[in-house]
Amino acid sequence: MNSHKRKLLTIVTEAALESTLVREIESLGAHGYTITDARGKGEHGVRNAGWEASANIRVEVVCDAETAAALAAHLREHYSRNYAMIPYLSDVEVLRPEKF
Amino acid sequence: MNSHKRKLLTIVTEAALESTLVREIESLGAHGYTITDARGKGEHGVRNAGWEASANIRVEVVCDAETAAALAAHLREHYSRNYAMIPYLSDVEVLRPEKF
Amino acid sequence: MNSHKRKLLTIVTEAALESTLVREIESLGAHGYTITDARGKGEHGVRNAGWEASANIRVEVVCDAETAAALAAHLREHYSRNYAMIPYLSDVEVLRPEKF
Amino acid sequence: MLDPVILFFVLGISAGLLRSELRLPTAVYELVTIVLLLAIGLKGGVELAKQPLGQLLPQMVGVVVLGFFLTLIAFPILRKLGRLQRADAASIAAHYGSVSVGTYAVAVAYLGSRQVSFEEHMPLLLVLMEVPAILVGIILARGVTRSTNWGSVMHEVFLGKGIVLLIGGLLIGWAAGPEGVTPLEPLFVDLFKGVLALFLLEMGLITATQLTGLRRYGLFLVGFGVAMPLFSAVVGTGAAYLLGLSLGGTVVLATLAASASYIAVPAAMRISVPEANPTLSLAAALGITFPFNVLIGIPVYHVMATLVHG
Amino acid sequence: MLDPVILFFVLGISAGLLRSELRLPTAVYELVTIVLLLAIGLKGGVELAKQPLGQLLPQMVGVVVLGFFLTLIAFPILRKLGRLQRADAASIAAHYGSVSVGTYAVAVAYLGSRQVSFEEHMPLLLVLMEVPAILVGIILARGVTRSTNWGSVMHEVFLGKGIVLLIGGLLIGWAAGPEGVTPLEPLFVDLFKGVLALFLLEMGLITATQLTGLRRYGLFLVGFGVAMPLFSAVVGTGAAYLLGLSLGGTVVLATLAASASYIAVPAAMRISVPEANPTLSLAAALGITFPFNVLIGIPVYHVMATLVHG
Amino acid sequence: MLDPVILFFVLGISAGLLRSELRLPTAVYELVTIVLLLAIGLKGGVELAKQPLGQLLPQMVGVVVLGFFLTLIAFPILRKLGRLQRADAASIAAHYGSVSVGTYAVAVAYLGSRQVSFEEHMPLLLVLMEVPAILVGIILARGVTRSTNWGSVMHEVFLGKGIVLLIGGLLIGWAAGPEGVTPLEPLFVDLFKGVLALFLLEMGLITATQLTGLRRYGLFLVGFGVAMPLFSAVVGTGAAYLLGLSLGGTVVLATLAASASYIAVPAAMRISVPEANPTLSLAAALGITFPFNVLIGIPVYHVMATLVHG
Ligand SMILES: Nc1ncnc2c1ncn2[C@@H]1O[C@H](COP(=O)(O)O)[C@@H](O)[C@H]1O
Ligand SMILES: Nc1ncnc2c1ncn2[C@@H]1O[C@H](COP(=O)(O)O)[C@@H](O)[C@H]1O
Ligand SMILES: Nc1ncnc2c1ncn2[C@@H]1O[C@H](COP(=O)(O)O)[C@@H](O)[C@H]1O
Ligand code: NA
Ligand code: NA
Ligand code: NA
Repeated sequence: MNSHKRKLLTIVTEAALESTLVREIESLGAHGYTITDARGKGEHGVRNAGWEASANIRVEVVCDAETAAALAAHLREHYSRNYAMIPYLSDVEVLRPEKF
Repeated sequence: MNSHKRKLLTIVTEAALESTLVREIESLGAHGYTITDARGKGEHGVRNAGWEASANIRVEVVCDAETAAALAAHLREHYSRNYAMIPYLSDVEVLRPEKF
Repeated sequence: MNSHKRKLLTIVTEAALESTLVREIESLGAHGYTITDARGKGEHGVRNAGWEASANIRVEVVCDAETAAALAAHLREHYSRNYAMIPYLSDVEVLRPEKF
Repeated sequence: MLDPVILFFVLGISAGLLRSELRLPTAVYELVTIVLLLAIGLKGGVELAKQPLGQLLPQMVGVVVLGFFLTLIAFPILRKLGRLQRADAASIAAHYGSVSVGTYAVAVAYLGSRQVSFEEHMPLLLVLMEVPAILVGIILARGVTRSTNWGSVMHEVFLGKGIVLLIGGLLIGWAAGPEGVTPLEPLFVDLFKGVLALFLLEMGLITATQLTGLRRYGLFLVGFGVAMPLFSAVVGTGAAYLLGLSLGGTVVLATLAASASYIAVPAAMRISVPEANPTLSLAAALGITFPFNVLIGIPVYHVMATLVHG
Repeated sequence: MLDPVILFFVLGISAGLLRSELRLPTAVYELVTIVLLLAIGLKGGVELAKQPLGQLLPQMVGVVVLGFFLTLIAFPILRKLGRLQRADAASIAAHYGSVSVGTYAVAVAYLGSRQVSFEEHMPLLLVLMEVPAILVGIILARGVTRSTNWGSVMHEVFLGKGIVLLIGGLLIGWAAGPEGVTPLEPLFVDLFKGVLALFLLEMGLITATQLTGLRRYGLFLVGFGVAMPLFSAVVGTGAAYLLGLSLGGTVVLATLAASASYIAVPAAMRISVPEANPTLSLAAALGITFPFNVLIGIPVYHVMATLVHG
Repeated sequence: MLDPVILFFVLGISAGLLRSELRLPTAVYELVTIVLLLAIGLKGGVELAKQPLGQLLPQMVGVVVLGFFLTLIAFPILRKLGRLQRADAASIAAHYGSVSVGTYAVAVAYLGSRQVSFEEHMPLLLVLMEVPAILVGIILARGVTRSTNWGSVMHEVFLGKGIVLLIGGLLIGWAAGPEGVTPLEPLFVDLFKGVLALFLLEMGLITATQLTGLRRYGLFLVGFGVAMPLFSAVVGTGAAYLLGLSLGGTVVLATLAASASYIAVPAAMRISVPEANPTLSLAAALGITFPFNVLIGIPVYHVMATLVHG
C-alpha cells in the first residue's frame, strides 16, 4: 500500500457558522469537508445542542499542509476571539492523493 | 501507562453502503467499528443529509496495520470508482491491545 | 504557524454514561470535551442506537499528555470491565495551547 | 382477532427478522414515547382530580407491596434454577418486578376496543410500581452493607425520563382537571392509538434485534420470560381481587404485574449494578416477555379476570 | 387555483432557491414519509378487504406490464437521443418506469379536494408498479449473462423501507378492515393533508438542491423530464381505459405512470448498478419531473381523463 | 388558574432545575417549532384574505415604529445603567425590540381559553416587528460608517427559518383562503395546543439551563429582564390604543412588545455582531423575560388592557 501524508484539520464550533465556514474552506483551497452534529463544553460554557443557538458542529477537512496552515490562520484571525471554536490538526495517510 | 500502537481507519461515504460495509469490515478481520451520521462535500458534490440518498456516514475502525491495509485495499478496489467515499488512516494508541 | 502538541483522547461508549463521564472528565483536569452520537459494534455486540439502551456516544477530549494518561487510567479502572467502551489516544497540534 | 395496533408490532418484528432496511429515527422513537407517557399521565391525573387520594391509599400500598414481592420471588428462581450470577439475577428480577409502560398502553387499547372500562387512576399505580423493584434489585445485587450512593440511585430512578413524564403528566392532569385538558385532547387522546401503532412498529423492530441476542443465552431465559409473567399475572389478579378492582382494573393490574420494564430499570441497573449484563435482561424482557404479553398474555389475563369476576 | 399543499411545495422550492436557512431535520422527513406510506397502505388495505382479490387480477397484471413497458421505452430514448452511458440510461429508465409515492399522494389530495372519487385499491397497484422497472433496469445495465446477485437485489427491492411500509400498511388495513382501522384514523386520515404539506415543503427544499445540479447536465435531461411523463401519462390513460377504471382511477393511473421514483429505485440502483451516476437520475426525477407533475401534470392528466371518459 | 400549557413549561423548568435526564431531541424541537410557526402564519394569512391590506397600513407602520422605538430606548439603559459593552448593549436591545413567537403563541392560547377575541391578522404585525430591531441593533453596535455587509445581513434576517415559515404560512393562508386551509386544520389548528405544550416543555428545559448561566451576570440583567417587558407592555398598550385595537388585540400587542426574541435575533447577532456575548442576551431573554411573560406578564397585560378599554 503506497500511501501519502496529508493533514486532517478538525474544527469544533458553533452551528451558526456552518454556511460561512463551508464557503471559506472551499475558497481557501480544500477539496472537500465532512460535518457531524456535536455538543460539548469549553471556554464558552456548555453547548448542549438542545436547540439551534446551543448546537455545535464538528468539521473535518483533509488537505495538504499548506492549505491546513492557511485555514488555521484564517480561523485564528476571524473567529478565535468571538466564537466558541477549537481547531486542531493531525497527520493522516490518504490512499488517493490526487483527491486532496 | 503502557500503550500500544494501532491504526485508525476512517471512512466517509454514502449512507446506502452502511450494511454492506459493516459486513465486509467484519469479514476482513476488524473486531469492531463505530458509525456516526455525517454530511459533506467532495468530488461527488454536496451530500447534505436532508434525506436518505444524500446522507453520509463516517465509519471508524481501530485495528492492526495489516487489517487496515487489507480494508483500505478492499475499499479501493470495490468502491473508489463508483461511490462517494474517502478513506484515511492515522496512528492511535490503544489501552487494551487484545481488543483490536 | 507555531503549533503545539497535545493529546486527543477519543472514547466510544454507552450513552448511559454521558453525564457521569462528563463530570469525571472535568474533575480530572480537562478543559473541555466534544460529544457526538454514534452506533457501532464491539465485544459487547451491536449497539445500533435505535433506542436509548443501545445508543453509543463518541467523546473527544483534547488535553496535555498527563491529563490524557490520568483519564485513560481512570477509565480503565472504572469502566473497562463492565461497560461497552473503547478509549484511544492520538497526537494533535493545537493552535492556542493555553486553552488545553 | 388481533387489534390493529398489535399488527404494527407484528409488522415490526417481521421486518426486523427479515432484515429489512426499515428503521425509525431515534428522535421519532423518543417523540412517540414522550407523547405516550404524557398521555397516560394526563389521563390518570384528570381522574385523580375527581376522587380523594386517601381513598386510593390501600391500592397504592398494595401495588408497592406487589412490586417488592414479585422481585423477591424472581430472584431466587433466577439464581437457583437459572444459575445466574448474583448481579444478573438481581437485575433481571428488578426488570420483572417493575412494569412496562408500553405493555400497559397495549392493555388500555385492548380494553378500549372491547369497551371494557377500568379504574382510570391506573397510571398512578403504574408509577408506584415502577420504583420498588429497582431498590430491591440494587440491594439484592450489592447487599445493604456495601456502600451504595443512594442519593444518585434516587436521582437516577425518580428523575429518569419515564418517571418525570408520567408524574409530570399526572400532576398537570390533576391540576388542570377534565376541562383544562380538553384542548390538549387532539394530541394526547385522539392520536393515542395512532402514536401507539408507531411505537409498536418500532418496538417490533427492537424486539427482533433482541431475539437474535437470545439464541446465545439458552432455553432457561425463554422459559422464564413466559412463565414469570404468567405467574405474576396470577398474583396480580389475586391482588386486584383483594383490592376490590373492577374486571377491567383486574386485567390492567395483572398486565402490569406480568410486564417487565425496559426503560426505567435498564437505565438504573446500568448505573447502579454495572456488573449485570444488560443483554440478558433486555433479551428476556424485550425478546420474550413483551411480545408474549402483547400477543398472548393480555387476552389470557382477560380470561383470568373474567373467571375471578365470574 | 393551486391546492394549498402545493403551495407548501412552492414555498419549499422558493426557500431553497433563495438559499434560506430553512431545513427540516432528517428525522422529521422520515417521520412524515413513514406516516404517508402507512396511511396510503392502510387505506388501500381496507378497500381490499371489501372485494375479492381475484377480480383485481387483470388490473394487477396490467400495471406490471405497464411498468415493464415504460422502462423499456425510456431506455433506448435515453441511450440514443440522450447519448447516455448504458448504466445511466438503464438507471434513469428504471426511475421513470417505477412510481413516486409523493406524486401519488398529491394526486389523491387533488382529486379529494375536487370530490372526484377513484378506485380505493390503487395503493395495491402502486406497490405492484414499483418493482418491475427495477428488475428491468438492472438487466438493461448489466445484461442477463453477467452475474448479478439476484438474492440481494430482491432483498434490496422488497425489504426497502418504502415497500415494507406500503405492503405492511396494506396487510394491516386488509386484516383489520374498516372498523379496525377507525381508531387509527385521527393520525393516518385526518392528519394526512397536514403531513403531506410538511412533506411537500421538504420536497421543495430537496428539489431546489437538485435544480442546481441540473445545470451541469444540459437540456436533454430537462426535455426528457417533461416529455417522458407526458408520454407515460398518455400510455397510462390508455391502460386505465382498457382496464375499465373510473375517471378518478384514470387520473391516478396516468399520474403513477407519469411519476418517477426517488426512493425505492435510487436505493436499489445505487447497490445494484453502482456505475450509474445518481446525480443524473435524481436531478431529472426530483428537479424536473416531480415539480412538473405536481404543478402542471396532474391537472393535465385530469383533462386527458375527462376527454377519454367524455 | 394556570393554563395547562403553562404547566408544561413549569414541568420543563422543574425537570431542568432538578437535573432530570429528560431531554427532547433537537429534531422534535424543530418539528414542533415548524408546526407552530406555520400554524400562526396560516391563521393570519386566512384573515388577511378577508380584508384589504391598505386598511391595515396604519397598524403595520405603527408596529414597525414601535420596534424601532423599543430598541432605541433599551440601548442607553443597558449601556448606562448596566455598564455593558457597546456590542452587548446593542445586541440585548435588539432582542427586546424584536418579538418572541413562543410568547405570542402563549398569549393566543391564554386569550383562547378565556374566549377573548382579537384581531386575527396579528401574525402579520408579528412578522413586521421581528425585523426593525435587528437593523437598529447592528447599527448601534457598529455605527453606520463601519462597513457592514448589508446584503448578508438582509439574507440572515429575511431568510432565517422563523421568518420564512411565518411569511410562507401567511402567503399560503392568504392564497388558499378559509376553505382552502380547512383540510390542513387537523394538524395546524386542532393540534395547536398540544404542540404548544410540547414546545413549552422544551422551552422550560432550555430556560432552566439559562437560569444557571444567569448567576454569573448579576442582578442588573435580572432587573432588566423584568422591568423592560413591563415598560414595553405599557408602551405597547398605548400603541394599541392609538391604533384602535380591540381588548384582545391590545393584550397581544402589549405581549409582543414585552417579549424578547430568542430565535431570529440571536442568529442574526451571532453573524453580524459577533463580539456581543450571546450568553448575556439569551440568559436575559430566555432565563428571565420568557418565563416572566408566560407566567406573570400576560395576565398583567390583560389587566392593563382591561383598564384602558374599561
Ligand atoms: N479540550 C477540549 N477537548 C475537546 N473539545 C473541546 C475542548 N475544548 C472545547 N471543545 C469543543 O469546542 C467547543 C468550543 O470551545 P470553546 O471555544 O472553548 O468554548 C466546545 O463547545 C466543545 O465542543
Ligand atoms: N478533503 C476532504 N476532507 C474531508 N472530507 C471529505 C473531503 N473530501 C470528501 N470528503 C467527504 O467524503 C464524502 C465523499 O467524498 P467524494 O467521494 O470526494 O465525493 C464527501 O461527501 C465528504 O463528506
Ligand atoms: N475496533 C473498533 N473500532 C472502532 N470502534 C470500535 C471498535 N471496537 C469497539 N468499538 C466501538 O466501541 C463500542 C464499545 O465497544 P466494546 O466494549 O468492544 O463493545 C462499540 O459499540 C463500538 O462503537
Ligand atoms: Na412486572
Ligand atoms: Na412512472
Ligand atoms: Na419586544
